[in-house]
Amino acid sequence: MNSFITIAGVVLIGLMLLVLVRVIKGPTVIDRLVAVNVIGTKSIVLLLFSGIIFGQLEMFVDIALGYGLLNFIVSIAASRYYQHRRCLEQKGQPS
Amino acid sequence: MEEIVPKFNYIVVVILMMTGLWSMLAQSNLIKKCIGMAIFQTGIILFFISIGAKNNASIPIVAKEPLGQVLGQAHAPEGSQPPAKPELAAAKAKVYPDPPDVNKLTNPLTQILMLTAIVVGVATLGVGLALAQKVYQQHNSFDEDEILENQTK
Amino acid sequence: MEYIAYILIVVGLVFFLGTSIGLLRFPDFYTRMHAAGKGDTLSTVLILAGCIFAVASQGEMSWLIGLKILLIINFVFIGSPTATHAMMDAGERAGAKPWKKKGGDK
Amino acid sequence: MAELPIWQYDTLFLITVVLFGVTALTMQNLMSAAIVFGAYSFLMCLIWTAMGAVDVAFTEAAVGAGVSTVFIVATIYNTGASAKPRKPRVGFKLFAGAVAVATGAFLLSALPDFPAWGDPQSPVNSTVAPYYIENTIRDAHVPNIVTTVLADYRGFDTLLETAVVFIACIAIYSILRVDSAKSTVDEPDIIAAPPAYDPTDSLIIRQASRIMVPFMQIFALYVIAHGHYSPGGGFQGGVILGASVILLCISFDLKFVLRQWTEKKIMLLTALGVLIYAAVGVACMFMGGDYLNYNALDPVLPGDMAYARYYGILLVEIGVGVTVMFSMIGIYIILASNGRFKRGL
Repeated sequence: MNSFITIAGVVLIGLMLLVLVRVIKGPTVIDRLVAVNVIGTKSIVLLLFSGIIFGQLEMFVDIALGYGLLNFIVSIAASRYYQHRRCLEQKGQPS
Repeated sequence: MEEIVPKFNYIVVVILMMTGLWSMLAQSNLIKKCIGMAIFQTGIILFFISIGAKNNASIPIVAKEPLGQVLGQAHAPEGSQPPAKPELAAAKAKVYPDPPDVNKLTNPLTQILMLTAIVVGVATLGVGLALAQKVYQQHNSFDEDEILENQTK
Repeated sequence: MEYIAYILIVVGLVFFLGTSIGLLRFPDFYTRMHAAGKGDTLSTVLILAGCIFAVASQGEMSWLIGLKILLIINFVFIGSPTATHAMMDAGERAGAKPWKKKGGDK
Repeated sequence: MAELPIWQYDTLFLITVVLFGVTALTMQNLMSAAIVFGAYSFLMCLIWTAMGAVDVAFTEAAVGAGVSTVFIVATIYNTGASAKPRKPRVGFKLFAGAVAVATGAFLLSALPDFPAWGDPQSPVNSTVAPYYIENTIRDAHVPNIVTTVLADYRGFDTLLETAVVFIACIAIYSILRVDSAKSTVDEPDIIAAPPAYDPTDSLIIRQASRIMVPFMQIFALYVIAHGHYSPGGGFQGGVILGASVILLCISFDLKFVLRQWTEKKIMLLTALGVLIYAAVGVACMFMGGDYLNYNALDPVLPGDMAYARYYGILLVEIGVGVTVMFSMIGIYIILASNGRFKRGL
């Protein structure tokens, strides 16, 4: 079981690296925000995986729960910013 | 390679600190200086945490049941419990029979130093951002060069 | 029990593969949002459910751990679509342009 | 358990983290930099977990996911995201790079003297730490060693760290607070312009945060109280409590929160937390012990001598939680409202 979880975790990190490409490349800020939100959600899963590997899941599940509760604050704050300001791309400036 | 692989963490620490230092020196934008400061700080935290990590060790929380891998074989000297209220002490001694094996738990000391450092770090980040906002109110710019020009004008 | 965990985690990983490919390959913000919003939530929920079965199969299942993972699933299910909605709204208000096929009619 | 496959995880994470850090600094747009910095914090949390530092990971999860990125976004909200492209100072940047590389080379030259990664016999791990690991259970009946070291063995340290958070809060107030009735400085036009968006029309976000916030607060209280047995404690619980109120500020309106939490209340409660901590120490002195030696509280607390320390740690953690919670709220509100306590992000 543990080896399977380890392999799954490494695959997950590899897929997160694919998402990271979008974070680096993303033409607008909102694209980056979407990709970062995906990475944040997957971090919850990785926390649980490392809990299973350590064999003490009851300690790690608290962290994952806190993370799941707090994860979306950044997304909401950043989107509030764009709802208020309405300026995705400044003139003459790459984002 | 034999030198690099067991000390990979220190190399990453140095790279992170170099990145943060470069950002604080070279970036002219005040907010980016703040972000660079935070990155420098995580480099230092990484140094402390990785120096306290142990191979094949568990997290620094003593398991309640005497798990074979967490609790060591060494026995404590009997009667070391304070004998103030005997029934409570006896109940506790049943749950935690032995002190844990030192090599099986990660070093807690570096962790608590860094735990407080993170919260203090976020407070100091707030101070830096407040200073940046004040500068923006006065000069209407975040850029170091523009601020200098404004002052010399 | 163990095989259910394997299946759920593998299916979740496949969905996440779809999410990351969608994020990489789709042409504009709205379609990427589509891939990320659905695939991300579904794959997270599937993998977390797999984790419940994995813990149960290891024989150290206490009901509290299962309950907490269920709570995490609940909050991911509330929070992630809300964040998706907020980001979509923000992108629309901030003026992200939808992609049009080259040479297609306006 | 014996063969922890942590090496692969750690190496992958560390490389990814360096990538993220460099990416965050190369972004032109400030919002992009802030968002990538948020992702950087997420990954840092995973690294601490993989190294077995669960309490640090919890703090980083609460701080990184909850507040630090939101602080940067609030600042950018009041100032504008455009880092104006100026004449690139290539010469100076190269010089700064050379300085940074030279510093790094000096640090790396000490590499052979460091103990290997994960060596259980290294000087850090073999001097004072074994005492804590072996004696925590006997001294305080607290399984989480980090909590005991934090609030009991090194209680002075934590008292002063809490005071530092409090002082940082005061510093921010004295830097940025403006009484808008008496102020002669006009607000910059980017703030004075009315927001182009009415927050009352986002029903989905408001309902979702209406569901989430009570759970967050109950969970934070659980984290503070259960910190003796699992990762958690005053710092983490306080940050989560603060983040819940920050979520209310974001999803409803700043005015909605300011109706309940006025500036005076927030400031008084921030001071109250430090006061609780210090008062526990003074109470120990009155009971005839040393400052912050909870053994002296034995006659008034239930249980035996070790339980006095157990409950002393709990009291102190509550003080830490109150200070951290209200300083986070205060810092957020003053950053988001540009020092005017009226409206903001």
